[in-house]
Amino acid sequence: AEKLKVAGIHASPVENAWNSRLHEALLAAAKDGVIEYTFSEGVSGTDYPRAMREYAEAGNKLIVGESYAVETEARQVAADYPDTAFLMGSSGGPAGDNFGTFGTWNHEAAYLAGMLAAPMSKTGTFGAVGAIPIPEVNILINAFRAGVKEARPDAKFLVGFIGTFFDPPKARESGLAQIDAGADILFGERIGTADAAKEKGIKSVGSLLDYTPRYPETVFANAMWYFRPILDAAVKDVQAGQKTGKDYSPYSFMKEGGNDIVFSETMVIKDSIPAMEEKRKAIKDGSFKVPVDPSEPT
Amino acid sequence: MMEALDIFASAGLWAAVLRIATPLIFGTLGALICERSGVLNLGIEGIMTFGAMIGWMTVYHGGDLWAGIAVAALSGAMFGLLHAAMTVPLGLSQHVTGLGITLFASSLSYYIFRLSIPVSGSPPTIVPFQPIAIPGLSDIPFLGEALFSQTAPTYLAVLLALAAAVALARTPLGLAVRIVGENPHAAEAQGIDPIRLRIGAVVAGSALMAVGGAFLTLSAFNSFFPTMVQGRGWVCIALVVFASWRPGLALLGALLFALFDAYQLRLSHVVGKAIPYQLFLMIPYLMSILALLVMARRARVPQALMQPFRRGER
Amino acid sequence: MIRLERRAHVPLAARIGAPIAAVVVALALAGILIALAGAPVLEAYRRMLIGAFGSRLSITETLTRTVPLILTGLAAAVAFRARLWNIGAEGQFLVGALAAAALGSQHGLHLPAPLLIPALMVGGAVAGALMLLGPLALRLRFGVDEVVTTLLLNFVALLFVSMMIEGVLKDPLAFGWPQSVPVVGDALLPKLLPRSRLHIGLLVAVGLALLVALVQARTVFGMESRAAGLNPAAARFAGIGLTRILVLVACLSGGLAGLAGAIEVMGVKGYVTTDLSPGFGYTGIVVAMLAALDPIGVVFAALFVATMFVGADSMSRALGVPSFIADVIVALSLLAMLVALSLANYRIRR
Amino acid sequence: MSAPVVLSLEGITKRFGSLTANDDVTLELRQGELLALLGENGAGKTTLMNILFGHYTADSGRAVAFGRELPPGKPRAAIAAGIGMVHQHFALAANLSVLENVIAGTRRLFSLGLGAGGARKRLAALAERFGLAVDPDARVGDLSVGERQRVEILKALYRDARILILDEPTAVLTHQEAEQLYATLRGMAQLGLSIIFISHKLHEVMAAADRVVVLRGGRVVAERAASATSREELAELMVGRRVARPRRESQQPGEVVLEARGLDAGGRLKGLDFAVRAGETLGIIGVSGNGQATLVRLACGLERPSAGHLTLYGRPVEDPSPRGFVAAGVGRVPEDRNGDGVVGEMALWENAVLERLREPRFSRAGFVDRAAGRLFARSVVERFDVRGGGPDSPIRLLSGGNVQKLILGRNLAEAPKLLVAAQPTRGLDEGAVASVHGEILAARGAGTAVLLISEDLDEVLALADRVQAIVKGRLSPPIPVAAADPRRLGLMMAGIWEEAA
Ligand SMILES: Nc1ncnc2c1ncn2[C@@H]1O[C@H](COP(=O)(O)OP(=O)(O)OP(=O)(O)O)[C@@H](O)[C@H]1O
Ligand SMILES: Nc1ncnc2c1ncn2[C@@H]1O[C@H](COP(=O)(O)OP(=O)(O)OP(=O)(O)O)[C@@H](O)[C@H]1O
Ligand SMILES: [Mg+2]
Ligand SMILES: [Mg+2]
Repeated sequence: AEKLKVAGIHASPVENAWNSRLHEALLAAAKDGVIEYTFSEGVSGTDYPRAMREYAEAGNKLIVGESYAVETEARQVAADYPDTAFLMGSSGGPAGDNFGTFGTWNHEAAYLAGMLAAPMSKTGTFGAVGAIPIPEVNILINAFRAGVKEARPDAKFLVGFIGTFFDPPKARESGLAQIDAGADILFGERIGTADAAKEKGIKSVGSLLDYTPRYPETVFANAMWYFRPILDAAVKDVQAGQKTGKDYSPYSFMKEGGNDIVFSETMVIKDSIPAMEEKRKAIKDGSFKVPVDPSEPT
Repeated sequence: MMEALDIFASAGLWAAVLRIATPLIFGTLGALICERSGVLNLGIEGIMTFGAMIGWMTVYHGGDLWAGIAVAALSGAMFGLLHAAMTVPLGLSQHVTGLGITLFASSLSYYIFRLSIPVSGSPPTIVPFQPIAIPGLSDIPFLGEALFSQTAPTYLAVLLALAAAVALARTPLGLAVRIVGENPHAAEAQGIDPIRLRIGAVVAGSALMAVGGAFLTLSAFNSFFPTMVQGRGWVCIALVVFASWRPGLALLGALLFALFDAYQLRLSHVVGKAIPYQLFLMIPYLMSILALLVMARRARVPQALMQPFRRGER
Repeated sequence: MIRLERRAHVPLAARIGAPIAAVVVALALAGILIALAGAPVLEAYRRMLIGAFGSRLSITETLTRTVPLILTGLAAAVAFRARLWNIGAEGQFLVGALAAAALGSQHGLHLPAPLLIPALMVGGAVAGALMLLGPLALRLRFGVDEVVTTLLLNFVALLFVSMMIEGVLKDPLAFGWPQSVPVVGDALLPKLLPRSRLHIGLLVAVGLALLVALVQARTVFGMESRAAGLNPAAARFAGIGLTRILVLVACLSGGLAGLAGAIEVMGVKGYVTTDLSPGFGYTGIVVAMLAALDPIGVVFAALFVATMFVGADSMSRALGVPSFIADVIVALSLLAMLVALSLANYRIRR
Repeated sequence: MSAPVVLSLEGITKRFGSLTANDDVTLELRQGELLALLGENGAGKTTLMNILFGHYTADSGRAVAFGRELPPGKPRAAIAAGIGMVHQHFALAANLSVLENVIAGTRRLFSLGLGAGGARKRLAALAERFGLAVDPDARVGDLSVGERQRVEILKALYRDARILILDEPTAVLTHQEAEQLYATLRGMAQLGLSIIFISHKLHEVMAAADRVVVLRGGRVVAERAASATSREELAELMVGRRVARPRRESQQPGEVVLEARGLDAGGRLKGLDFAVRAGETLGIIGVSGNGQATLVRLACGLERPSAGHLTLYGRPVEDPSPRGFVAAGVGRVPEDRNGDGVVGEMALWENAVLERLREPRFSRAGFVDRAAGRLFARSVVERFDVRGGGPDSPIRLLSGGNVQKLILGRNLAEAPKLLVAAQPTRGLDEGAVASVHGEILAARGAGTAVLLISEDLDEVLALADRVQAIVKGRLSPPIPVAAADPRRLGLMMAGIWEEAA
């Protein structure tokens, strides 16, 4: 088949963890010869709709990105360009025939990471550093907590939001503040958190991507998120001429290969692995559903 | 309530204060030196960004950490020279030029960074400065952890602030800087060349600003990314005013500002969302305005601040 | 020995030539950076032109981008002309936007569309004006320099907006995303062209530029405010109420910046986020300086800056040059323009 | 005159654009000599001294001090060569202490320590030796004008100046302070210092100088021994034609125009009583700092009295604001012409109409009638012989005397009923003084009441019909000018008016 022209529009620099997952999946798909990929990064809210329009006019068939900050306008653009498919990370739902959305649902993996983390804490206090309390972030932190709670119902939780999506030094300071307040396991929804853990010699959990190579002594588990299944599904729909105005979030589920846990066996407590693996199997076969809780953790 | 006060008893808070304050100390000293000579340097935000980028880049490409600091200082000096060339001999509007320098230096940093570092999943890292435990002092309970387990640039910043205070008050160079900032005509009449002195002060001050930026990538964190200076430069401009143009008070102001920041991060665990965090973040700005209000009456402002000096013109 | 000497009168050729030379120099310097990125320089500039004017989309986008820049540029120009150093247009823009969003939301004013839109514009302008009156009061009462206070208030304003849109003005339907309640449909500015973002704010902005030009050149207020800016003591001696003039200038300047925010909300975005402005307030200062503080010049300078942004942004997408090049070009233009305009005042003597 | 030549300027030429400020100036100064440099405003005196001191660079010519050529454009080298300069506008940093002002720049920049201890001793010794006492730790901004003048001189002496240049040192000093200064200078000359001073006050020049050099249009036009010339000759040399200050004709005053009864201004003025009649000039003399500025502010509508009242034509002023005063027929000449009188960057015509801008003839419905403004400006320029630019040139290009003529002209063109003139000739040259005096007398002759506030006793004696002195916010009773002489006026200014009467 002919390669599909796909454009990526990233609101942050592509180093940002979330964007890097999209970017890597798109690069990989391009390498596989499935798509032809161009992208812009660091696109501000003011410029975002223009970038969408430009790419649409340049003949791209699928435009991948994030409409969180421009929900209304992005849907307007999609309505103006019915021949182009849009696949957007969004807090809202799909719109029309060509505006598809997806959520970042690696909460299942976060739950499993919580199970591994639970027995590792000496103080029984767990910290989490997030960007801002939106559902995408809340669901993750809540799932991690639920995982911890399953093994350790009396656990105490701290949460810090840094008020922005990309400020690693700030995430680090927030992590340090939680360590000062007694936390000895940190869930790093944001990059920078593990730096605090590393500095204070405690352990932490990564989210979205694998932080263990970067912090080998510190990050013992990662709640991985994979964009490729969503991308592949959307590409298939576009090529088949199917309606793409739908919610692609389910492709984030573990059973679709959209998220999973990776962890270091030598760093976690051996006894906690079997129970976690059991749960993992249950999630995959559908017999256990990790609760989805978008409320703001306190 | 008690918990909110307990935070002050944690050594971690005070360690964080010094750490958060360090880039502000460098930046504020830099801005202060410029302003004492009569030149407002609003290029600071961009110069800090460039210092953060180039310092990190130097180390990433195999340079020593101190080489990173040195290269950052050099780059800051270059932007300082640009600012000085435009505002001192040409006498261009200082705040507009400064904003232009900020726009130029920061966009150039991002551009160069993007050109030279291949796009990757997470920002590439370097091994940053490690905390140095000062033998003896760092073993003191509480104080040791709070004050004496910092990285080398933090100690340097504090020493520089003290040195700058002494130099301004008690050396011929310091007096020359002050008299040029107060009245360049008086300086010229004493055989001091106001133009060269101002250029020198702006170059030196800008070098310090860039070192403040480099601290962010070489010590506070281990990678560079756009927008990482996050308005710290503007805070420094405010701190200079808060300090009524005195290095000792600048040090204090930077620490106070950092205390607010560090405390706010910790307090949110105690009070939750009862008090919006933004209010805490506003306090330093509002305090600076208040300080300005008090200072304006005492006429401590260098009297020739923002007044161009043109030789042979009147 | 070669020396620069100030001219008593700047010849017309120098006044026209200087800005052109500045742009050429800036583009040449930026060309080096583009070449470093491995892109063909001339092709890049061709792409920039196409990106800014090559299609219906690009033209409307460039013009859309021009609107807030005209208004913030005017805000800076009128203030600077009266020597009121308002560096706070960014903050005034934000509070203006917030005011428009608050008043224009479902819970705000209930007015028919033809009244609602002007009411929201006034609301935004008033908010922006109030924001500048504070620093002015400090200057008049305590002699506090407004450069620093207006600069600092930008951050206070940003934090305030952040607090509001995470607090009372938060959109409950935005899934926790920190954004304000949206304005109602009636409050949205009519589009100038369908299937584009270009709205009637453009006409408002250009109209205001003409109005400001008229006021400054021909009215008693214009002449008095210039006198007040150039020599406050002499203005006072001549019976010009300095306080009155500065208050009016501040209302005008802050009002224009606030109006820019309101129009951006009503014309483009529909609600407020903390990243509503990619530095429109600061860029307004650039625009004003490029225009040498002339209100008509502001329109062209704003168009120039918007062209650079939109064109370079598009060029960077087309040629894989990092998109930050747009900011670099604008910054270089500003610096080159400042130098060129100043050198035009001098001549070389041996 | 066998003393050796210590300084010579040879063929100095300096151009500013098309203007030649110094044209082939050659000058010599001998050891122990007091040389006065004279010339009308804009003759190039300050420019010449600035070249000598290195502030400006000459286009051609050279300066030789003690046998060595001075490198151009280097104040530092001039200081090193033993030249000290007291600037026309003080070059002092107000926020620094006296000591700091004196020692700045005296040590190598990159050395440690200020050596303040030694400097303090040295300064005390100098102050003692030359009778120039000041507190070394005082903030300069807190000093009086006279004390600042002393600091300026001490700065030069501290650097071992053997040639001292003083540019209009007495322009802002009182009579007594000026006398004291010249006494000091003579003492210095006896100790071997060589001195050049600039002044517009011819009686000072005659009394103090050994030799006089006159500049006109940037050229040296004459050189005289002070003992062999006269005021009249000097004035003529400066201006290039005979100038005589116009004389006051006696005339019968009319109705009372301005009257003050028990005027108070927040403690700065206490119970002032005075009256000025049509066709009469009332001179108010006093040492600066005694309340003249406040009195001028009240009479110009810039401030309102805190008690007592001010009446015009027997009625309280309807709208006691600057505009109200202008509308009521008051012409106002401020003390600081460049600070208060004009806006330097604005055009001449704009400055001419600024205070009347809101009158219907210059604006309608808020719009300025620019043609009417230019017309008015042109008429003022013609009638009052304002030189240096047309209606559209920025007023900063005009010389001080011409600015003053414009200010007077824009008021007198309207035939004011009252003219308030504060220090109307301060810093002006002999020719300009004569023409300003002429205008004021002509206005009086046409029936204008004139309130003249001046520190220049000669001026008051020449213009006023009656004189009152202001001391610590109180006003002496008036005396007719016929009964006044410098001694009596001096006593009045010292506050001893009962005895003087
Ligand atoms: N920096 C300058 N730029 C342009 N013109 C100048 C400058 N300095 C002096 N001039 C002009 O040169 C001429 C001589 O000025 P200068 O100050 O030397 O006169 P002066 O004799 O000292 O007069 P005064 O008695 O008013 O002090 C004047 O016409 C003045 O306007
Ligand atoms: N607003 C004020 N409040 C209190 N005291 C004042 C005020 N203005 C002036 N003074 C003081 O009152 C006295 C008279 O002031 P004024 O300015 O009228 O005197 P002056 O003779 O004109 O002085 P100068 O010529 O130095 O300006 C001075 O001692 C001055 O310091
Ligand atoms: Mg002079
Ligand atoms: Mg006075």
